[in-house]
Amino acid sequence: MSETRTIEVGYLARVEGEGSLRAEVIDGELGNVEFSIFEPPRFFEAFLRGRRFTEAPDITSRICGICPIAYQMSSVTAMEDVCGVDVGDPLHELRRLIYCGEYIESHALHIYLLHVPDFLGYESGIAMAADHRAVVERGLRLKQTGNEIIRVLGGREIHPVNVRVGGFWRLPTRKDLDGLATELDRARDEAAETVRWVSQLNIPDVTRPVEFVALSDPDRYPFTEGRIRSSRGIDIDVSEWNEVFVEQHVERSNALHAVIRERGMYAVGPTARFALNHEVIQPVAARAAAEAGLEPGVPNPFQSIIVRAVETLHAVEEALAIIDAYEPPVEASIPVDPVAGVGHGASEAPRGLLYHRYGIRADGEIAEAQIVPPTSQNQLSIEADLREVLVANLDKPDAELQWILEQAIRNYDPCISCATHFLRLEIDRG
Amino acid sequence: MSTTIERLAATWTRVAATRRETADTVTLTIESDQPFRPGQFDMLTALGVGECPVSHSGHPRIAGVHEHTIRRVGAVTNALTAIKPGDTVGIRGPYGRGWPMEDLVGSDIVVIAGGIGLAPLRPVILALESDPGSYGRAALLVGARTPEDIQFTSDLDRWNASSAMDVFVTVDRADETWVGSVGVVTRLLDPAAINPESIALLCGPEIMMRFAATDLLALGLDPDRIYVSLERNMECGIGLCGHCQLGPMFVCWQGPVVPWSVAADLMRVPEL
Amino acid sequence: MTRRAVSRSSRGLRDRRPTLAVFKFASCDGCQLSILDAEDQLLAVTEAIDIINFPEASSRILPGPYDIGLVEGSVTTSHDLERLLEVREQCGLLVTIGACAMSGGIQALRNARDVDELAAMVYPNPEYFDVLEESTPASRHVRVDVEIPGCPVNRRGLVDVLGALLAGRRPALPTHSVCIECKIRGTTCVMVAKGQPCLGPVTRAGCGALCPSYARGCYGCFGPADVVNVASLSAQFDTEGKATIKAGLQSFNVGAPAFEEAARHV
Amino acid sequence: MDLTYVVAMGSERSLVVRPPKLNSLVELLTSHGYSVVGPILRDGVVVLDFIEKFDEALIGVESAPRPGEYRLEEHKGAVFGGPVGPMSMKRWINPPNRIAWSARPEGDQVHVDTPKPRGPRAYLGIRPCDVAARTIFGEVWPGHPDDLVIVAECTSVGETCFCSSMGTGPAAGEGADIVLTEFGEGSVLVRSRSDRGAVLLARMNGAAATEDEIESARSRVAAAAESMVRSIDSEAAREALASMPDSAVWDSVAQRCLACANCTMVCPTCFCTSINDTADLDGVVQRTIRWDSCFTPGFSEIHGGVHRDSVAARYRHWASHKLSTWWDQFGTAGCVGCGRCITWCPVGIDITEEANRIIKEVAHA
Ligand SMILES: Cc1cc2nc3c(=O)[nH]c(=O)nc-3n(C[C@H](O)[C@H](O)[C@H](O)COP(=O)(O)OP(=O)(O)OC[C@H]3O[C@@H](n4cnc5c(N)ncnc54)[C@H](O)[C@@H]3O)c2cc1C
Ligand code: SF4
Ligand code: SF4
Ligand code: SF4
Repeated sequence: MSETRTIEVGYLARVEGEGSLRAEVIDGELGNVEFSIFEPPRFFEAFLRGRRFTEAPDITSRICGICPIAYQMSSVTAMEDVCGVDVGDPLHELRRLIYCGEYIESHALHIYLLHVPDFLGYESGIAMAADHRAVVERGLRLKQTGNEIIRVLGGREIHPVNVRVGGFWRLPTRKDLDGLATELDRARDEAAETVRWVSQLNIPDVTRPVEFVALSDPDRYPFTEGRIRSSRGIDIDVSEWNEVFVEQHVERSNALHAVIRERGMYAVGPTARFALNHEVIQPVAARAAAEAGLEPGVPNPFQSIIVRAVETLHAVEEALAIIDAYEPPVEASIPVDPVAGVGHGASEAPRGLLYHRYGIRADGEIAEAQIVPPTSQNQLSIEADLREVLVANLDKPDAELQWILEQAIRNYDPCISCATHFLRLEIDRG
Repeated sequence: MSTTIERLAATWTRVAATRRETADTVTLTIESDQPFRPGQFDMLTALGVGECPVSHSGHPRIAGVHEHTIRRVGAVTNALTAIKPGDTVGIRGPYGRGWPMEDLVGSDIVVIAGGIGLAPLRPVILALESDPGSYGRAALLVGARTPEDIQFTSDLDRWNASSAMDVFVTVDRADETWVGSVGVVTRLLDPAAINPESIALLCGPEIMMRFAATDLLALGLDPDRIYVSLERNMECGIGLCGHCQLGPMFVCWQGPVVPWSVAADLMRVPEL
Repeated sequence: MTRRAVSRSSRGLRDRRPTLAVFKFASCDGCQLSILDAEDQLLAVTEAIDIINFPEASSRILPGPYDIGLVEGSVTTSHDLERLLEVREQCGLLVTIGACAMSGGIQALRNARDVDELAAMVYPNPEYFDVLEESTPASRHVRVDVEIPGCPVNRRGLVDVLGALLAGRRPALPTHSVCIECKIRGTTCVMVAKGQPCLGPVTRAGCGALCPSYARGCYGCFGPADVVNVASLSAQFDTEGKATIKAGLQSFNVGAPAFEEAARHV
Repeated sequence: MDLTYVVAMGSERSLVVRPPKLNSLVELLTSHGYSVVGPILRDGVVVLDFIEKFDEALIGVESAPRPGEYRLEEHKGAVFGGPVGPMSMKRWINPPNRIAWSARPEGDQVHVDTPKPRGPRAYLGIRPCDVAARTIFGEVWPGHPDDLVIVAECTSVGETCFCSSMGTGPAAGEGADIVLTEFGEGSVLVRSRSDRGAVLLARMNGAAATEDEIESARSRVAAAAESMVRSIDSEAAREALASMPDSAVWDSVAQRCLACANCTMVCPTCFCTSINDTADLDGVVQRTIRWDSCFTPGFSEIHGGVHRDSVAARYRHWASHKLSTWWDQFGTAGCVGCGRCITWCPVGIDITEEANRIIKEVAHA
């Protein structure tokens, strides 16, 4: 008679919403591992049809309150791509600046409040503050600095209002930017300290080779720039996304998940980005990475926390450099007239590649929309990691196993609440 | 000279005692030497909750303390009625025009109160009680929702026993124990046998005051000798905030007590 | 500064640290993220309130009852509905946070459309879904004690409501227009001075007149003000301007009855 | 027409300066301890703010207010930005949102802090209607006794202006210390109106004004008065509005009125405020006083109900207050004819038009 142990997590706080995990162990051998997303669908792509092309940044930002900038940036680049418009360097630099804000804010949140507590054995960053108040306060300050950039450039940290197709509604003043620079100067040390601090965590030694996919640019660490490349040779223009990748829909999940045609799973996110772009990261961040012993391309998902810290430092440096070199654009935005056609936009959300594709009519109405968020691209890779972790830890008691599985999911920071915990872990010993 | 904004500063003072009047009404005794006239109000602050106007309900000539009787209807009154002896409240005032105390001397007086409306009239009655010789005959007509909602019951018993006053009480809804009158307060005018030369003082819901004033006019009272106390939203009490305007009037400093000759036109216009 | 020391009164704050839980329904997570975005006040909040069920932030999840329950998101599945009824049972005060929970959110755009058709536009296998025809606010199903508007809620406003609930104060949630905040802030009226369509006059205050301060018209993310006279407002604009006004009404608060009705008069 | 124009008197000095000199006036004021509030150009609108020097961007442009619309237009010779922009001195006398006091618990004590009183201010380039408004507003919010007002008379008017009929402009009336008048190609006639003004003027350089120059300035102001297209018969309005609470005009305005409160926010005499107590989670209590409006539902709310619920009643209250009941309360009209409420109403509701309809209704009754 065979013995079945089912590991079931009924309510993963959420993965870009609500998700769950189910794993079967039959006679000590790992069977199926399913990481499902059951957040109810919100039909954004359908709602976008019939709206003005200029509405895309405001509407799509509501897909995710955690990385609205990414949605706004991917959508405006896609729309400008359809209409054949280039906003020019000064506006582009401001877009990079607001994106730096999102990196700092999002990574600081993930590192300090969500992920480190796993490594140190706390239930939350807030609980950690009881023993490590200064550390948590440092994290909150860092996060606040990132949010401050978004507030100044975007109006508010969640669903900012200042981003539009063609640029911005209002330009920041020199005084606004000087204020940010003061904050960023302080944040520099905090970000550097963060890299040192996370590199001393007890990082599990798990490696699982996976194909990394990210935007990649010869000159700059990418936000919206460059081509889509992979660690196994993909090198395509953003417009070719659908030729190389495909989205699949399975019953257990309300999210479509993406695979490389005929090849399958891949991973996006900080580790992928760093693997493909480490040569163009800010020198300070590169040095910090080296000191932390971080090697680009090492497929240990648990190292992602260090990469996030390195990227935070990079974003602080980059933001300072942008402010330093800032030449105000002539106008806050350039006019964009609708042109019938199809356009593509991709940007590197803190959690990885975010691809948008729109078809618009000559009158500016959106005819079709396709949005591929990072989490759905990582879904198979997360499952594979979980398998790996399970196999290596099957002998562990349930509580410990649950802990390490949650930690493995948080490596992807798929969205904050999903990255937090498993609500229920059921072990069915058959 | 204090700047305008400084006039909003409250004085912080101790609550000496509290007394529960009904299930939702409490009288606070507050340490204060500030003199006031019956019918005037103070702005009371519950720290961190807010401020609201509350009439004086105590004796105008007892030095060192104020009384304020508060019915719990919302956030601020909730906090004020929960206050314990020894706690502090913020207080500023007194504000507004009170009852025409000088004119009352030598006159017959009819006092008509609905619900918490008895609170601002209590200082008048306490003054009459202390000095019965100075006034004519007084009739006190009180309306309450139910017997449980009758305020100042021990006062009413005492006043009822006094020869200077006739006290009539009615309720909207009686219970088994109630043997008195049931119905609106204007029903009490008949038994009270009002002298048309009386001065009338009214306080209660606007609709009650309108009916009572109409009946009093029918009994032959002079509209200049019928006084009502108005209630409007008030946030400053000193004519800065504008909330209490009623047509041309600032209720906070031109009221709350006004003669019916002034109030009638204003109360007739809907949504003024 | 003039300083005066007086003896302290009972401050209304309860003796016991009240407990709080956060519940998520269909939403973007932005409103609950506002709690974590209150960086400078976060530790003060967690000291004043015991947050014992907040999956987005902590894996410590204690069972109810809770003194305060924050509900984010709209009801879109029958499972949501069951859960919301349970949540109501467990919470002393139920506070909704944001446009989704208050009016159904952007996903209420589906209320006027056929869900199966929408699903087919997005997913290859729409039959896998089990969703309700409409996206509805919490108040459609249960009693709600306080509704905080906004897509997303204003971070300071949210903390203020928590403070007000603790102190027994009336939360400052104005229902008047955004225009008042616009003038208080001293920003230029984009409608009068630039001819831009702006929903500020019919939208409820609370954001601090954010959009006009960034030189754009309000798009209504805080939902309807107490008076919504869209017929008069939209008469000021040409066809394109009217379309912008209508799009605003049919966005993040499309399910709010006053906006639903108003959109018919543009 | 008597413009209540006061010609420079013997004891007063009059000078003619050109805009660069205005900078030395600002410096002079600063050196006398005033913080200076004056017009500047921001986001395409003339607004008031603290200034350290005169904003030269104003030279040659003017506000062009129309019902529900404001644009900036080129205007040769203009120095102070033309007819009023959205802000008046009210913003500076009683700022829109400020702390009355804060209270902080410490142990078993509560410490109360009140804001430090501000120092004297000089208001520069203020239009005559606004100077009149300051006097009216001063009945409620007196401002600082040492504040100094430097008025700039109007030599061109906006479409929404009707100060002339309200007796508040375009010539400077009472309440100013120094009077400036634009004339010619950006020349400015400077005259003192008070002892303090005279003292300052004595420290200013500039050519003494000639009779011709004074006359030229006077005639420009007179011409401005003539060119005004809107008016209200203030006496008739006072009577009419008081007698017509049931007029159908109120309901017809309510069809268009958004109840957005812009009119009351921009009005230089509307003084209504709300007082609110809040406490943060550390227990620090603040009492704030903030601009409010009779167009909001909370304004007339008492526990359990709103007195003025309909938009018609809210508009009636406002217009009647401005033109009628203000007289009962303060002995003047509450309106100075600056026209802001017409300009900044997003749908251009016009108090002159509505008042005149009511006046006509009374006349025909
Ligand atoms: C002249 C006068 C005399 C009165 N005398 C008495 C009396 O003797 N006894 C009595 O019981 N009642 C009296 N009232 C009525 C009493 O003032 C109201 O019942 C009280 O204002 C209700 O306030 P609340 O906060 O409890 O109720 P709510 O319904 O919560 O609020 C009502 C009003 O209080 C104000 N308010 C609420 N919260 C705040 C805050 N945080 N900061 C500032 N303001 C706030 C607002 O203006 C609000 O519109 C009198 C009223 C007037 C005008
Ligand atoms: S910009 Fe919009 S919100 Fe601001 S005053 Fe104008 S119409 Fe109102
Ligand atoms: S101005 Fe309008 S759309 Fe903009 S943030 Fe405020 S409520 Fe939302
Ligand atoms: S009512 Fe209108 S015209 Fe009159 S002073 Fe106020 S804003 Fe100016």
